[in-house]
Amino acid sequence: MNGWLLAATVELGGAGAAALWGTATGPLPRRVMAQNLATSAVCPALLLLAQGYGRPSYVDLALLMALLGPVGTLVFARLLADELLDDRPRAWTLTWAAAGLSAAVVVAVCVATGPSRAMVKLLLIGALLIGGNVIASRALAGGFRGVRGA
Amino acid sequence: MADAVIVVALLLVAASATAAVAQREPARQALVLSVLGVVLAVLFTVLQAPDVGLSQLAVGSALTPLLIMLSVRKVRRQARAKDRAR
Amino acid sequence: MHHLLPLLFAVPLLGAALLVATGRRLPRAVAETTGCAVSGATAALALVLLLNSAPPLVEWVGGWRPVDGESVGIVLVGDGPALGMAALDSLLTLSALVYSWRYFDEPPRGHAGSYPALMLVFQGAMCGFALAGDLFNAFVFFELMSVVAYALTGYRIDEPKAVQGALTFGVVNSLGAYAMLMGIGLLYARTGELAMTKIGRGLDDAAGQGGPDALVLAAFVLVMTGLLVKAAAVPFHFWLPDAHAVAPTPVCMLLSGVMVELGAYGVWRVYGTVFAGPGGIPAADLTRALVTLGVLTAAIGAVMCWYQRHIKRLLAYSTVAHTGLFLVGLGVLTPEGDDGIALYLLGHAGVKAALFACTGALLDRFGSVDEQALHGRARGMRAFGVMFAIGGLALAGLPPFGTALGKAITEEAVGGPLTLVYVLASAVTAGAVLRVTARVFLGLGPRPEDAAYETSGSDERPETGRRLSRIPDSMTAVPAVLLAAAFAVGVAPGLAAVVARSVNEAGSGGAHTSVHWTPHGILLGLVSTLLAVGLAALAVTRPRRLATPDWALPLRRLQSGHVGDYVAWLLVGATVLGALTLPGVLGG
Amino acid sequence: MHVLPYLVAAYVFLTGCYGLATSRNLIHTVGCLAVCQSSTYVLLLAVGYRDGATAPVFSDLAPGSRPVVDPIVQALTLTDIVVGATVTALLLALVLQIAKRHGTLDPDELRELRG
Amino acid sequence: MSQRLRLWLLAVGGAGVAALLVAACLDLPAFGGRRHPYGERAVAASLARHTANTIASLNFDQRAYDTLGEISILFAAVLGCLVLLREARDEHRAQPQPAEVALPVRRYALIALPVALLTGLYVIAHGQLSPGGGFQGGVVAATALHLLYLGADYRALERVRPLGVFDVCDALAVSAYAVLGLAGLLAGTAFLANTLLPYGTFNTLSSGGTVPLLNAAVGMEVASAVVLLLAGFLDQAVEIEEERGS
Repeated sequence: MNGWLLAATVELGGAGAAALWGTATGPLPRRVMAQNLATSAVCPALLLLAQGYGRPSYVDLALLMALLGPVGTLVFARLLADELLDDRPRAWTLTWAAAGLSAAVVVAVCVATGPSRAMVKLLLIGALLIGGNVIASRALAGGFRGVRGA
Repeated sequence: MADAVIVVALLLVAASATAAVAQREPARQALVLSVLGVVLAVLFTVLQAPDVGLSQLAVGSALTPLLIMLSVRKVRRQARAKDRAR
Repeated sequence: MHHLLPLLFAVPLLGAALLVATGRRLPRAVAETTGCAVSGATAALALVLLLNSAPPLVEWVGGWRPVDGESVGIVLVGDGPALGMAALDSLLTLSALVYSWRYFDEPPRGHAGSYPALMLVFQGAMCGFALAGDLFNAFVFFELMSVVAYALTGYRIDEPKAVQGALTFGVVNSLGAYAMLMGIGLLYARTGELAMTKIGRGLDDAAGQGGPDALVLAAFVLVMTGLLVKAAAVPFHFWLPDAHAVAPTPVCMLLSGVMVELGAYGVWRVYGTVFAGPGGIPAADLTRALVTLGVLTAAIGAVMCWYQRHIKRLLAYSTVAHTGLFLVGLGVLTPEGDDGIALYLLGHAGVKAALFACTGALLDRFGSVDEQALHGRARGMRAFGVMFAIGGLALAGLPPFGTALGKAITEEAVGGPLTLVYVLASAVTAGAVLRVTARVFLGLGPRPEDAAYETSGSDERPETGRRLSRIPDSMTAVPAVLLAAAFAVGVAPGLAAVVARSVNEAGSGGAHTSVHWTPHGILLGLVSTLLAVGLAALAVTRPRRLATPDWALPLRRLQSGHVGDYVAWLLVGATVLGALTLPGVLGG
Repeated sequence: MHVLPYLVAAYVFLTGCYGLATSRNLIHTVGCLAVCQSSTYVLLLAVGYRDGATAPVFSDLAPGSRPVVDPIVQALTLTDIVVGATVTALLLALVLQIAKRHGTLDPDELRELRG
Repeated sequence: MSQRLRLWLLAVGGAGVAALLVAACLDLPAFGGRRHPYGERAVAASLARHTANTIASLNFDQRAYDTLGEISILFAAVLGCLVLLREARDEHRAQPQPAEVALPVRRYALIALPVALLTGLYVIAHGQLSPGGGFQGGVVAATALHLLYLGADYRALERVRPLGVFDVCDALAVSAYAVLGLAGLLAGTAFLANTLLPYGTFNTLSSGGTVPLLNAAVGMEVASAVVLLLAGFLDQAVEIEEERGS
C-alpha cells in the first residue's frame, strides 16, 4: 500500500461518505449542494488512484468526471430551479475548500509526474474540476432565476 | 492492505444503494442515483476496470439523472396544468 | 452453410435500419411491403438452413474456431430445434406483418417505418436467442427481445391499459433478466467459461465426485428464474395476461405464439447443455421442480382462462395454461416428451396466433373484445366464427390437428395422473374459447352478469384508423393459413418423425423414438374435445351454474395489476424453485 | 474480505427488489430497477478481480510485466451498462404515458388490469 | 392484494433468495482468485491481434457479436422511445419560453461544450488503446450537446440538432456495423471476422484490424441514439402539452 492509495482511501472514506450523507438526508437545497460536492470529493480520489496504481491511462476517468460531474449538477440546478428559488443553497466556504483540496491534489500529482504531456492533461483536469465546481455552485445559488416552466 | 480502498468503495456502494431505495421522492432519488453512479465508477476503478468505470460515469453522472429529471418535470407540468384547468 | 447462421439476426436488423433511415420519406405501403419482404427472406433463409441442419451447424462468429478445444469467440448452434424455433418465429412474424399490412393504424408522423422495423428487430432477436450457444449471448438476445416487446406492447399510447401492461411487463421481465445475469456471473465464477457446453463440462469437472453444491443450485435457480419469467410459469406469470391483453393484435400473435415458448425452449436448452451433467442438477430434482410448477401453471392458467370476459386476456391465460403443459412435458426428461412438446408447440403457435388474429378482427369491427358486450353481435362474421370454433377445437386437441398429435405423444410420455392434467387443462381453455364462439358469433344463451373483480374488454379503441365495415382479405387469409398449418403439422406424412429425430439428436443423444398417432392418443384427444364442447354448452345454456364460485375469487384477486405484487411473487417463485431443487443438492 | 464483494452484490440486489415491491411512485420503481441492475455489475467485476493485478490495457503497460484481471467480465459489464441505460429510458417513456393516461403514478391507484 | 400480504410475500421470497445467494457466495472462489482461463486466452488473443486494450478487443473482435446485439438494443430502444413518446392525438406543441441564465453559467456551458465534444471524440478514437471506446465517448459527446439546453436554452439546442440527420446516422451506424460483419462473410471467412485489414503496429491508432472501424460505428450509434432518446424526453418535458379539458 503506497501513500497515494492511502490518501485516496482517506479521501473516499471521509469526503465521499460525507457527500453521500449530505445527498441522502436533509432539505433539498442541501442535498443538491452535497451532490455537487461529491464530484470534487471523488475526482481527486480518482487522480490519486491513477497515481497509486502507476497507470497514467486511468487519468481519463478523472477527466470525464471533471467534465460530466458539473454537467450533472447543472441538470439538477436547471430542472429543480423552481424549488430552489426560495431557499437558495449556498455553501461558498465548502465550495472553496473543495476547490483548494482539488488544487492541492492536482499539484501533488503534477509534481510526481514531472513536466510532460501527462502534466498538461492533469492541469486541464484541475482547471475543469475547479471551474466546473465553482460554476455549479453559482448555478445552484440562483443561476437560473429566470427559468420558469422551460 | 491494498484491499482497504476496495472495502471502502464497496461500503459506499452498499450505502448509496440503500439510500437510493429509501428516497421515495423521484427527484431526491435521482440525486442519490447520480452519487451511486459516481461511487460505482470508483468501485470499478479500484477493481481495475477503468473501461467500465468510464461508461458508468458517462451514464450514471449525467445521462440517467437527466432522463429521470426530465420525466419528473413532465409529470409535474402535467399536474400543474390539471390544477389550472380545474 | 454454417457461416450463414448469424445472418438470421443480421438480415432483419439491416432491414430495420433501412426502414428507419428512409422512414421519413417512405410512403406507408412501401415501408410495410419492405418489412414483409425482409421478414419473408429471413424466413426462407431459416427454412433453407433448417433443411440442412443434419448434422447440426456450428458457427464460431468472427472465425474464432477453437484451438486445442478452447476458443475466445461466441458459438452459434444451428441444430434442428434451434433452427426450427427460428423458422417458426420468422414465419409467424411474416404472418403478423401480412395480417397488419396496410391496416395497422397511425404510424407516428414521419416514422412510417417504425412499426415494421420494430417487428423485424423482434424477429431477429428471437432468431438470435434460439441460436445462441453462449450463455451471455443468450442474455443479450433475451434483453433485445424484451426491449422490443415492451415497446411494441405499449405501442398504442392512447390506451391506459396498454401503457400499464407494458410497464408491468418491462419491470418484471427486466428483473428476471438481471436474475439470469447474476446466475451467469455465478457460473462464470465457478467455471471461467461462457459457452454453454463448456460451462456444463466445467461444472462436472469442478464437482468431481461431490455432486452439485449451493453455488450450482443458486445459479440454476437464478438462470431458470429469468427463463421462467419469459415462459410465464406460475408464480412468474402475472405479467403475461396484463401485457398480452393490451398489446396490438399482431404483436399478441408473436408474444403468445412464440416468445413465451422461447422461454420454455430456453429452459430445455440450458438444462440440457449446462445442468444435465453429474455436476449439475440431478434429473429427479429437475423433474420435481418443472412438473410441480408446470401443473400449477396449467391449473391456474386454465381456471383463470375460464373466468375471463376480455377475449384477448382469455387467450393469454390459455397460453399460460399451455406453457404449463409444455413445462410438464419437458420436465419428465424423456425423449418422447421432448418430441411431443416440439409438435405441440408448433401446433399451438399456429392455433393461438389464428385465434388472436380473429379477435383482432372483432376489435376492429366493433371496438370491443368483451365477451358480454359483443354477445351475438358478430353473427355476420361467419368466416371468423368458423375459424374461431376450429381454433377452439384444435386447442382442445381434436385429431388430427398438430396440437392433438403433440398432446397425445406427450400424454403417453408423462403417463399416469399427469395425463389427466393435459386432458383437463386443454379442455377447460378450449371450452372457454368455444363458449366465446357460441356467445359472440352465434348469440346463444342469455347475457351473463358482471362480476366484481375483473377486467372488461369494452371501450377499446380499434387498431385501425376507424372501425372497419368490411374486413380486408389479408386479415381473413392469415388466420385461415395459420389454422391450415396447425392442421398440416398433424397430418403431414413424415413431419413428426423428422421433428422427433432432430429433437432427439439435439437433446437426448440421438435416442430413437417412434412418434405416430395411436388409438389411445386419438381417444384422449376426442375425450378432451367432447369435454370442452360440453363445458361450453353448459356455460352457455346454464350460465348460473358455472358463474364464478367463491373459491376462485381469491385466485383472481392475486392478479392485482400491481407491479410490487408481481415483484414479490417473483422472489417467492425463485424461493419455491430453490426449495423444490434443494433435496438433490443436500443429498449430493 | 473473501466474500464481502459478493455479499454486497447480493445485498444490493435484494435492496433493489424491496424498493421495487414497496414503491409508491413509478419513477421511483424504475430507479430501483437500476439499483437492482447495479448489483450485477458488482458481482461480475468482483468475480473477475485478481489480487495485486491491474487492468489488461497495454497502452501504458508492457505486456506480461504485471498480472492482469479478467477482461471478460469487464466486456460483459460494459454491455450490461448499455442495456441498463436503454431499459431505463424505455421504461421512463412508458411511465410518462401512464402519468398522462391515468393521471397518477401510484401503482396502488392503477386499477384497470385485474382479475 | 393488501399491503400487508405483499410485505409478507416479500419477506418470504426475500429471505429465500437471500439464503440462496449467501450460500452461493460462501461457495464462490475467494475474491481475488487466480483462475481465469477464458480471461487469459482473451488477453493472449488480443495481443496476437495487436490490440492494446483487451476490452476493446473483446468487444469489437472476439465477442463482437455481443456488441452487435448491444447496439441493436440501443437501436430498438430509440425506435421504441420515439414510438412511445410520439405526439398523441390529444396533444399539441407549445413554444417554450426562453430561459434567463446567469452569465457565468452560460459562459461555462459554452466553453465546456467544445471541450466535452473533443473529449468524447478523443475517448472514441483511443478506444482500442486506452480505456474508453465508442460507447463511453459517444455518451460524452451526446451529453455535451445538451449543455446548450442546460446553459443556454432549448431553442439553441434545437438549432444544432437536426433530428432527421441523427435518425439517419443511427440507422447508418447499425448498418455499418452489420455490413462490416457481412464483409467478413463475403471475404470468405466468417461473419464479423477481423481478417480484412492488417493488424498494424501495436499501440497505434490504426492497430487492431477492423477494431477501430467497429469502434467508430459504435461511437456514432451511441451518440446519435442518446441524442434521439434525450430529444424524445425533452420534447415531452418542454414542448408537448395536452389539450385543455382533456
